[in-house]
Amino acid sequence: MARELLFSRAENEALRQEMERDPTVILMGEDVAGGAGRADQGFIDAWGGPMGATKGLIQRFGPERVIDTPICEMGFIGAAVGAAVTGLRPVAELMFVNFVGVCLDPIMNEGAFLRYMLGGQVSVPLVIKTAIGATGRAPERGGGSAAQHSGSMYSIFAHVPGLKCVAPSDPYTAKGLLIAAIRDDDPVVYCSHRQLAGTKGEVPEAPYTVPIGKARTLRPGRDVTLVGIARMTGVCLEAADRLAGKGVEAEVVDLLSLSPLDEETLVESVRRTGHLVVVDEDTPRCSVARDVAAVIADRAVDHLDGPVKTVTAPHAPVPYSGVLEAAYVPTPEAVVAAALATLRD
Amino acid sequence: MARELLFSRAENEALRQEMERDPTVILMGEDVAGGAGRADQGFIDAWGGPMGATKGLIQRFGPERVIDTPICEMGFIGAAVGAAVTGLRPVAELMFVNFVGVCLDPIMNEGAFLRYMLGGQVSVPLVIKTAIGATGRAPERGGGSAAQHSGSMYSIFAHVPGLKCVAPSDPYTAKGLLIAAIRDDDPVVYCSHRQLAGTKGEVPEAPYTVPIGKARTLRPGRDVTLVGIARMTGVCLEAADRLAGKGVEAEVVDLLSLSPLDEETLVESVRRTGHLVVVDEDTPRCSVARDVAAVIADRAVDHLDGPVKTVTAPHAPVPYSGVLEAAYVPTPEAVVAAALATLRD
Amino acid sequence: MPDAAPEATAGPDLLGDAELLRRLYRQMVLIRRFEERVHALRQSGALQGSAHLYVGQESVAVGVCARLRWNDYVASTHRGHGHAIAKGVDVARMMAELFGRETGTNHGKGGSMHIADAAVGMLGATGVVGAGVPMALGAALSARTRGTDQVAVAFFGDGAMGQGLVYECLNMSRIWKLPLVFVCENNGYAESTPVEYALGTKHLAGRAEAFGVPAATVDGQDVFAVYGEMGRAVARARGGGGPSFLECQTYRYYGHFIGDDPRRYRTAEEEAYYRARDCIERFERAVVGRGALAEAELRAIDEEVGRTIEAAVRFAEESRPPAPSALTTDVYAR
Amino acid sequence: MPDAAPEATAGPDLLGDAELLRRLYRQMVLIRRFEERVHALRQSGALQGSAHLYVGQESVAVGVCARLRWNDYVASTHRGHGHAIAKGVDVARMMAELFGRETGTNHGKGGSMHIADAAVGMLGATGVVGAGVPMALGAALSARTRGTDQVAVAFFGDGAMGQGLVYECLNMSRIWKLPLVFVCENNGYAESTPVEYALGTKHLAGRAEAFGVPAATVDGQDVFAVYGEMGRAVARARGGGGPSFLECQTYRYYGHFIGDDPRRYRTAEEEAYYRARDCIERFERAVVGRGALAEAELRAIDEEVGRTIEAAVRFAEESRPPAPSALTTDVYAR
Ligand SMILES: Cc1ncc(C[n+]2csc(CCOP(=O)(O)OP(=O)(O)O)c2C)c(N)n1
Ligand SMILES: Cc1ncc(C[n+]2csc(CCOP(=O)(O)OP(=O)(O)O)c2C)c(N)n1
Ligand SMILES: [Mg+2]
Ligand SMILES: [Mg+2]
Repeated sequence: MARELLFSRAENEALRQEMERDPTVILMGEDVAGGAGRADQGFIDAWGGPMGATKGLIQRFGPERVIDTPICEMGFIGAAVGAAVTGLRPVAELMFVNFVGVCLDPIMNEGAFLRYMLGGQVSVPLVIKTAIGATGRAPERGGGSAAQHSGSMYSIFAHVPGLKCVAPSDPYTAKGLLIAAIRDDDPVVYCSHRQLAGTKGEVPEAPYTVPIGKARTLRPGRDVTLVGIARMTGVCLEAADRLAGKGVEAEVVDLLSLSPLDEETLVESVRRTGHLVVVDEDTPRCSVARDVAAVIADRAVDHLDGPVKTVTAPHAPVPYSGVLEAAYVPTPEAVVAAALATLRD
Repeated sequence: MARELLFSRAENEALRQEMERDPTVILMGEDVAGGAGRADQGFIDAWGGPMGATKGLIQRFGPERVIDTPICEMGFIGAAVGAAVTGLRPVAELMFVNFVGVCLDPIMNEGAFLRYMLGGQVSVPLVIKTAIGATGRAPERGGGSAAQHSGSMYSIFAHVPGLKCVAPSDPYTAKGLLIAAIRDDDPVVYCSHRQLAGTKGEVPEAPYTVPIGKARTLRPGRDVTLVGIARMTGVCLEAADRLAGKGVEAEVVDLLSLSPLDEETLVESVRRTGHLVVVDEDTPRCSVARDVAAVIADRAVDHLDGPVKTVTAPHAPVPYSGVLEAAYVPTPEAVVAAALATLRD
Repeated sequence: MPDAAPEATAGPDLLGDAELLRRLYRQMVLIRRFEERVHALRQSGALQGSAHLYVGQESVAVGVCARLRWNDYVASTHRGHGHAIAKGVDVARMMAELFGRETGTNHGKGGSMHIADAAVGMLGATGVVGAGVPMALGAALSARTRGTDQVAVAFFGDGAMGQGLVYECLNMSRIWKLPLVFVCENNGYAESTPVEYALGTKHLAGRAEAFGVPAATVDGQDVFAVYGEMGRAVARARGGGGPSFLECQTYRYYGHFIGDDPRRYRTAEEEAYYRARDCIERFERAVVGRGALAEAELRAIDEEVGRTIEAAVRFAEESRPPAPSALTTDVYAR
Repeated sequence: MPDAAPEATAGPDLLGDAELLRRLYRQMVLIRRFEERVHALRQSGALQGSAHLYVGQESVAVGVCARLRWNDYVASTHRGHGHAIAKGVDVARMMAELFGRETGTNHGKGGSMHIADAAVGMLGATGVVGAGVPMALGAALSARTRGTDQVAVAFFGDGAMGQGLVYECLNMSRIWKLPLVFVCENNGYAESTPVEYALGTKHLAGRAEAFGVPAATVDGQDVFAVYGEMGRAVARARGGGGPSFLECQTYRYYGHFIGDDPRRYRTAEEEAYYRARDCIERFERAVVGRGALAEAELRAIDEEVGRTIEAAVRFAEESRPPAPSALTTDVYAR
């Protein structure tokens, strides 16, 4: 039987294998190892990064390549850009995507624009690894992590030319996209959904890449195309099951690459199904969901047999209360309802 | 005859009138007055802000209300948020919109989210006034301001719940929207296109507001809806003239409010014309242009008689070279071509 | 390391103010019992949600806020329960907030990391390290512009001293001479990262001084020391003398968040050292030992606090969650 | 104020190195003539585009870069022409860049504010104040990780010392002991804002010291003083001794950008004071006066530089603008 791994262990394996393969790959971030400077007291690797995804790497690669940083995202991501243009391939950990608020400048104005501004003189092989998404905790017993620790916000990265952005949906794509991101010569934001960290799936042991820029069709269907991002892909699959019970054959496309966008796969699918629902945990305005919808409204309008629907979070910050948080995130029911609405006539 | 004012003087008048009306309005930013701390040497108001839009205000309102700041956007915009929740109505000047890279956090995680996170306890009556857009300098004799000083990027603001975002297209809307932004109890990003600063137009002397959340139809037409943002509204008007020469009646909608979006005006127009072109100087992915297109693809799909077109900058940073910059920004010709493409059958 | 814990530093003037002593004690105990109850609720699974406990640091919040008026401002951190309680936020509404209930301080929308109560000047905790500091600075600027004599306090940790934002604020506070007190709670760690690694030193006050902001370092486990130094800082601020910086050396007893095991990065000896200096015990020894308050008075306070906390839990448990419609209210004022 | 300008500080060792003296002189003059030519082109309308002139500060760039190897790294600012020329970037390609031509250093895509030449370690100017500093820090980290003995230099202005980012970098550079030299060009102004207003002081070195970074203040209009202090800093960096901070007190003769009139915020007396200390004139007095170089040698250099600049302008003018297709190339590597 094929080997199963946790999502966060798949990420860990990707990092370990790439760091073995390529001595220029380094890792930087807050508590990516932990207990820093206390090795002599037996404290090493005390933390191991968010979700433990970087656990064990410092023992293997040492503190010169697994670098605990002070809390200064603007500074250390700026430094990662500088390192990337001078021969390293840094992976910088941004603990939660909301913290892009304190480091958009090095990601955008330098990381993403540098190659263009310099007329192609340099590449910026940098990975920003970050956590996205709501917590999904038990509704009645408190809440989640609230507005500053639960955002998705990848539309900001997709908006920025020069950046790439990927969002895996299972352990297999986690490992493959993270390796692809590290090998890529451009800056890539790798978005890891916190609720996927504890999910399991088949993961080949040997290194492999999942290509950046390609969506993946997980389930064929001829009535409606459901497009999912990260954890929303699972929501789409569940919605597809339910739709099947109503006699509707839904095709499920796992977007994976938010930038560049795989327009061909999307257009081709909607040309066949004539109906589209894009499901996105991010807020709606200027979202990836609406971006996909607009591409279809341009390129496949003649094949559309109903309104293009997006199912997203509301235009609101993420609430703390578990009850509200549960209502915030798109559900299979909402996707089913949207799918039926596109098929309404 | 009605009074004409320069765009930047209209902004100046809006600031002056609101500061007169309401003693809690203050102004903060780098060189909003200039020559700070040298009043005794006769140096006061040496600079007067970008485009001189804040010139003269310090003489009238003093350095306690017209505050030159050190270069620390994250700090002083964060401070503006703190001031806004404790009884002031700050207008913070962000010299160029690209510098959102160094201050997204106070704008988004605090400014925009605070009211929600706090369960409605506070309001954040804050204006961020910023310059957008390419320079439009003479193509063959050098260039413009390049990638870090010429962006539009308002899609980032439109994406963020809790923020509002407006973009005037002429001196009249500049004054009216700036006053509306100052009086608004929510944080508003006011985007001032640098190429509009020197344009003239009729501006009533008495204070007035242009409502946030409303688009404005500048020219009626029944064949195709052209939606413009900021300087692109003028481009749409020019395109409409040219289309008229080809027998096509274009309706021109000036978006004005990027968030909230006036969906009704847009939907209503496209239901009549059946064709839509959205013109946006920002880069295309997750842009306001595609956002508008997606809304139409959801809400007016049955009335669409052709593909929904967006005319935007390419997915590239803004180039320096005047030749390239001229090719970067949408032109009337490109809008005409897009309009004809939506009408193609 | 196990040298004898020093006595708390109450002078005769303070020891004579029984009212103040009772207030300081009650608030420290209230914070501790609140936190311990939250910890227990989390361990039992009755409560979920991100939370960072303040236990061990109570004397900082209490010593600082005891110098403030109700309408002075406080901006807090992810570890904000202590600041909120010391500033006078109602613990029942705080507990309800942790339970995500409609009756919570933030109506369930903010949770532990954002507890605020504008009515008592608690501007809110913030989950972005350092982000509360400019908020307090803005409040100080606002007070000055509006012509009040309100003072603002920014609480932040040693970890926040890695963020450039804090230095931007030191600079602005100084050139504008704002009524602002920077309170740096140096508990030695940012998550698992020791301060001497992250900042190359254990002593942070010198950095503030380099920006021209008068700075002092105090034993943060001694509520009298904090109260004393904060008195000078507040007097300076209210008198137009500008900002101050207070480095409070302290310790958190629990992990970074509930669930984190601090033994992965801290020695048992170090913990023992700080626990031997426990702010509540030292207070009690100083005050009872020197006859300023009777032990029975303290026990009576303990009991009252116990009842208050239990009532808070009941209030929270019995409160309703927010209505579904709350999901999209409060995004905008209008 | 009009006290006598002090002599430049060349010691006998330097005065004996004619080769070095010629190089220092040529680079200072090359920067000045380049800039003056750009100014004239802008005034005549032949050239457009954002540009910030470096005239007056030449001795800083030249004194700093004279201590660097070709593969050491420099990160620059919006006022970057001087840094680029001193690091060895070809002035013809620079001029072509200002003209937005295909043959420019950045193929016309970057312009004045982003001039870079990776082949000589010029990582590029950056238009976001302060943003070059972490870039240099990253280059220093990269050098160390790759096991080379390369050194990195971050140039930045007094205004950048308002940005917290600079302090984040001071902190990281120190805890990681990186081969990095911070070069703060304190020209007294950020746009029209005087440094003593924005930072509450004219003396910036103390802030670096508070972060544990050895700091020195030098007369930035004395190329020998800069060269001397930079020698110590580079030796420390290359020898594994970690970062240094160099505050160079200097002055820009023109406005903030071309078109800005500095008399709106600076006195004529102040300008006269600094012009009396002009770095090129002081150099010439020291070197010719003490017989280290003959005046004729300097005039010959002047002439060669004049020809070089004219050739650069011709090269730029005769070059083609980028092909339209260049609009969307170089966005991604692949
Ligand atoms: C900008 C940002 N980066 C990282 C984090 C994650 N984080 C939360 S608390 C913390 C450590 C803070 O340490 P310190 O300031 O010393 O406060 P303490 O937890 O010790 O009270 C970190 C890294 C964050 N919340 N915000
Ligand atoms: C983040 C940011 N804020 C504002 C600006 C606008 N700006 C460009 S240069 C400058 C002044 C910089 O002063 P200083 O660092 O002293 O350098 P100098 O111009 O004196 O060489 C400012 C405010 C900018 N480029 N980036
Ligand atoms: Mg700490
Ligand atoms: Mg300067």
